[in-house]
Amino acid sequence: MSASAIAFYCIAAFILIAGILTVTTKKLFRAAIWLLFSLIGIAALFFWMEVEFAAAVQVIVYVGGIVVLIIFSIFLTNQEGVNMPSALKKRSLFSGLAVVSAAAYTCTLLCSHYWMKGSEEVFDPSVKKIGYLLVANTPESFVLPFELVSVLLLAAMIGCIVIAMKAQPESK
Amino acid sequence: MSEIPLEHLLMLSTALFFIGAYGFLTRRNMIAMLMSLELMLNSVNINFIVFNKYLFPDTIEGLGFTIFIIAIAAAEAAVAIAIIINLYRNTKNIDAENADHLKH
Amino acid sequence: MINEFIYLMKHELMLCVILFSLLIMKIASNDENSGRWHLMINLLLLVNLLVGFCYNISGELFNGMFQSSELIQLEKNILNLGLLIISLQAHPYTRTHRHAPEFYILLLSSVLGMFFMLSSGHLLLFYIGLELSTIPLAALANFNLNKSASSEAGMKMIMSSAFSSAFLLMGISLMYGTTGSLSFSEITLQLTGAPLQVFAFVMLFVGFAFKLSIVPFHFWTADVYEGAPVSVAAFLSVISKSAIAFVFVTVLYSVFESMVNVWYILLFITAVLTIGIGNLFALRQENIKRFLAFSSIAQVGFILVGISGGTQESEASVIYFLLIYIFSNLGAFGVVNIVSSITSKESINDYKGFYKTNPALSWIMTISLFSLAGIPPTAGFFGKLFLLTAGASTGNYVLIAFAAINMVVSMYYYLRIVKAMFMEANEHPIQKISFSLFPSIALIICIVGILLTGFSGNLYTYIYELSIGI
Amino acid sequence: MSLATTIQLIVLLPLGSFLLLGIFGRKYLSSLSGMIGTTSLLVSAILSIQTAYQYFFLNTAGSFEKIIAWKMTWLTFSEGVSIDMGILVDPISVMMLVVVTVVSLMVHVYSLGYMKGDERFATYYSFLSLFTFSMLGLVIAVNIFQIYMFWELVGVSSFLLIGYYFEKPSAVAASKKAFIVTRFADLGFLIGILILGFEAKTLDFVTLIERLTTSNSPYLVSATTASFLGASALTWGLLLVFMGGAGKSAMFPLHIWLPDAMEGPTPVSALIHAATMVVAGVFLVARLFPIFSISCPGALEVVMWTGVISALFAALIACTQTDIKRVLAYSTMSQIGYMMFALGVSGYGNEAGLGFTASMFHLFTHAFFKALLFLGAGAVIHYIHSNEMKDMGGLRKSMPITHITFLIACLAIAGIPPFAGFFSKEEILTAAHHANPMVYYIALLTAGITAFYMFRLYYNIFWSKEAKTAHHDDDHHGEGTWSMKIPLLILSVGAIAAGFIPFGSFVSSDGHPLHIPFEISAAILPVIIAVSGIALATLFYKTENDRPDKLSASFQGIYKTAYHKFYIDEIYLFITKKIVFNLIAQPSAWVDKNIIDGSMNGLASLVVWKSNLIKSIQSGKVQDYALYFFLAAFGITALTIYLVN
Repeated sequence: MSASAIAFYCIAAFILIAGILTVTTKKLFRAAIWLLFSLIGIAALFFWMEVEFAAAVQVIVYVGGIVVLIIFSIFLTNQEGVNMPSALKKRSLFSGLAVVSAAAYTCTLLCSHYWMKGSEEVFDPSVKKIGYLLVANTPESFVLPFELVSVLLLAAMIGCIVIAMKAQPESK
Repeated sequence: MSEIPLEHLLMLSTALFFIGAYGFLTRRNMIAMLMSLELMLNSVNINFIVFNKYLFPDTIEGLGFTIFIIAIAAAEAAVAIAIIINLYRNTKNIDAENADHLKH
Repeated sequence: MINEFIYLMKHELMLCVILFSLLIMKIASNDENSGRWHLMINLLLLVNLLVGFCYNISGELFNGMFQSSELIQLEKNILNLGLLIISLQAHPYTRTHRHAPEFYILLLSSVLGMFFMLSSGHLLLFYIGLELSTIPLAALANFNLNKSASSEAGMKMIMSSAFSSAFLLMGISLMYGTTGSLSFSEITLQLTGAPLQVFAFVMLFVGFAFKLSIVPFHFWTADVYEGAPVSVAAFLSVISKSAIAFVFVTVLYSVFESMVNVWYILLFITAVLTIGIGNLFALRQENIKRFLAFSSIAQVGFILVGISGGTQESEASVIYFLLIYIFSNLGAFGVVNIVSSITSKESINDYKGFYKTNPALSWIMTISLFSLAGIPPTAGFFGKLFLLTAGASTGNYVLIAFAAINMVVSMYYYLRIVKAMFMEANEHPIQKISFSLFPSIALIICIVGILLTGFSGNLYTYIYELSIGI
Repeated sequence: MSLATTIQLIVLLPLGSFLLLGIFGRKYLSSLSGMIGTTSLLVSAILSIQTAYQYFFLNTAGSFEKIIAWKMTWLTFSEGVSIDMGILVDPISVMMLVVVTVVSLMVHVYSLGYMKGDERFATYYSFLSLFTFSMLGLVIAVNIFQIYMFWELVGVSSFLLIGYYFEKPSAVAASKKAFIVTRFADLGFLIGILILGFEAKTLDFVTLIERLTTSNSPYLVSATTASFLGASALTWGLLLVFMGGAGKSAMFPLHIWLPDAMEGPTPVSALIHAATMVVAGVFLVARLFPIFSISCPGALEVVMWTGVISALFAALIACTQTDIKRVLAYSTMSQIGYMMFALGVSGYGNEAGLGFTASMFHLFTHAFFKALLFLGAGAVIHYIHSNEMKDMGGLRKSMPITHITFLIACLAIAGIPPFAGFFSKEEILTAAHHANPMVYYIALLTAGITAFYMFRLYYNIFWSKEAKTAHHDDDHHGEGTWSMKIPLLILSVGAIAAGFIPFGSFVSSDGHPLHIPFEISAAILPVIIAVSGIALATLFYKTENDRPDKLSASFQGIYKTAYHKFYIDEIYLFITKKIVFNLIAQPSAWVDKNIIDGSMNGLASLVVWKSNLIKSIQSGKVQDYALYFFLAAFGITALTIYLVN
């Protein structure tokens, strides 16, 4: 087994263990930290796959943005110190069974599928190519989704502001 | 890296997806549910990049999709957190078990 | 070239223009709740509706990512019409709300998302459109900021929809993995029917089913409708559903045409469940919004029956039905909206003796409910009739008979409301309500629509001709 | 005026009056509304009679053709299949035009007095006009879908009329029940229409009948070969259409709405439940009769048995009722049963078509005497302020006109010559005798029971207890205003004279005049049975109820030697009172009330119970929802993949 393979299995184990801890830890704040680790693990996986741009976005948006947002919200709702109520026994049991069997089923399907190889070219995720993909004036570019997603972010921002803004004392 | 079979990578992402799903189904704190959701979305990201790199390397469509998913996940999480905070203001509670006044 | 671009994207461009002018107005002015403001926004929406009818051409842009045809433009016009009606109906609600411009910005961006979804020729655009049409709505469901029911509704909606989008994304990623493409035209060519591909397709189907509130993916629906402001519930139940149903038909019929054996099974199972469960729950509701939620779930079941036909008649009948459904359901929601925003009464029992105090509103409600129940000669009857005939073209009479029997069951609960309004006494009936011009216009549009769409036979023929591409 | 214009006027006048009264009535025309409604109906009735005169008497062709006087296409389904609106003129539609307008006119006139002072007078008249309009639209339909549309409109307007006294919970329940039961039946009708339309590729009556009766036509062949659950598509289509007809015409077991529907105002009962709406089912079968008779005798047999069973069943129940309107309701059901099985025993063309003519004839005569009975009952109820027999008795002195006209109607329905009912019933019995002896004997028995319960009703109202006075002695209107008496008199003329019309020369199954010889010999048995029914009723009910006891006492005193004659009488009483009444009639009534009627209520409560049972699924917890979502998503995936491979 090459070093690269060993690195992969380590990263995979790290992602999964951090993920499991995210969904089982008692303390909410710790769960957020485990989530952070898991996401960093995924960034590492992207790095291992030599898709540096995705790894960078992963770190910037997830680690720097979403996890921070989540941690803020933990503070805002005063949940940082408390132990979370443990999950209902019955629901954990059913969910566990359902999740395990569904995962097994999905894996069987994935493994039995014959993967058709589309092309033998070398994968080239350079930043320049990504830039062309997103905003260039070429027929294949994703410029329209790019514009649309900006509207989506704008709408989400307005929604957040309206909802989360502290209500002013009623003037009327 | 080429000696790692495609299936192993896919199983990693599948496992992560279902770990996230399990968390979503069992965590009672809404913020914790949201974290589980992030895991699920990330597993899909892995899928896209893996398919793109292993099977269809001539374009970078899968990678592009991943970037959009990340952006949308951020927007979704932001709105969800805003709503949770608003709910917290109204009820002083973010336990999903207790938010069951609308039913039957 | 530029002309073609404008003609093809005129619906989206128009919405963007309104959206950004609202944004600028919001930033520039403090006086957002004057009467002039509401007049202006409704006029803008009217212009938006009218512009939609000009220069309809077929074509595609961005290398097939954005596609449009006269049929799709008709669907967008239908949605625009619904949007205008909802905006008029929302007047009593937005007039008193602090964040009225934001309300419209969110509403319009949701419609924008639907338009892109309708025109998408690529899974990415489709996915973004879907999210754009959902995320603002979750925020809107939470728009009664100080009511815990409203926050609960918003929470349930965003949580469930994020969960379902995770499944949808899983489906999209596997679809990409098995076909190697994200664009619809390529996917169609690469479908092999391998089990994993079926798996991916079912996950996509589930994403649709969630948004359309098809049983058993419908659980969020009633809770969200009950907690959300009435206008938002109306929007969710009518516009959002119609848009998804339009896309659903297009995607099933054009992209996944070769998987007809798969989606026929799925439609069959879910149609039976949807009609049956929707009706069972509608029977026992006491809150009128919940009641409308379950009744609209049952209506979706009928749409599924129509879709299962799989012919051009089915597509035309679904569009025709949804047009009628917009009028009928918005008629009912309009009355509920007026009553709720003025008296904040939402229980069916409150409607007892409604006829004594508000005869006009009771008649509007009755006609709308009759149309929803499919009682001739209201338009709803023709809508259902065409749906069932379209569904019958596959020769599946069991499904048709089941649907038809459930039409009678639904009669029972629709009549229950009519009975409460006209025939039951109440010591404290809802007082006489006087409402402004905007909601009255909306109600008149609905009633005229209900009465006329059924009687103009050319409309269906027109839609049918568009759908076969004449 | 051309035929089309005349008929358009006939139909549109009530519509105009409905719109006028519906929109302006309550505010501006309250006092005038009765006159407006009545006048428009008067014009309609005169025009209908004129049309009938033109069609039947100025006809030189020797047979009566189907004329499509006017037609417009309304909705197009697919190539060739369209929904048209138009006017079809043929013997039965002309006859129905006359019946509907005349009876409706009588009811309009009568209501001027009966409903006087009601606070929603204008609404009442607007509903009556709407009903008349929809009924007229139904009978002239050119297209089976046009019938369906007006059929539903009839349903809606009868819903409004039955629930007219909406302050009464029972009226509300009754109107809802009528609406839902008939809607259930109509569902069958609709599916039947779709099947027939699909098979024949047309919805137009003339073409439809032609395509489905011409032997070896491709349509007929495909319709009779395609089979589902052991019957051909054609049979299913016709049976489902008949189901709709049976629902409207209150045939067993879809009759449960009819007795309850008596909650409406009495003139409404006379209009809807005697002469017009309930015969729509008979009309429908008659309209499609060639298809039934030529292509699908199996379906016609179902029609026959349904009719026979309904006739007997309803007659038995009528014996046990104490509410006078309910007696009349069951009697209506029984008489419509007669019409149905008359169609059922009939063949197509010439002599074989006797049953068809008889059925239409009975429909015609029945309209007069049943409307008369209802209006008479209305007068009694108006006077006594009660529906119950026990509150009545001895009214013959205080209500002479009502008494005489009611007696005429009773004689007519009992089938005593020379009243109208005798002739039509005699024709039906003759037709049944030729076709099926079993049906004939049941029909005879029913005729006897009919005579019995009608005279039970008659004696209980007008004789029995002596000189019961009205509840209010300061009786200012006596037995009612003239507007109430005149319709009674006119209708009683009809009940006497309508039987002398040589009906076969006008209405027959194939349009060719049919000469029906009158045979004295065949008429003797029915008359004897009817008379004995009357005699029995006289025995029991003419005076107070101890008649049987008194009878036996006097027998003992006078005819000591003729002991066995008394013995026969005892047996006779035993059989009639104990066995027939207690063992057959009462249980049928019980079955009707508890099982047939109860099953519908049971179904409703079952559904409510079920929905309570599943409410726990909707627990309000978002994670439960997500779990269901998860399970459903993977369950459905696994199932689909399993099914596809």
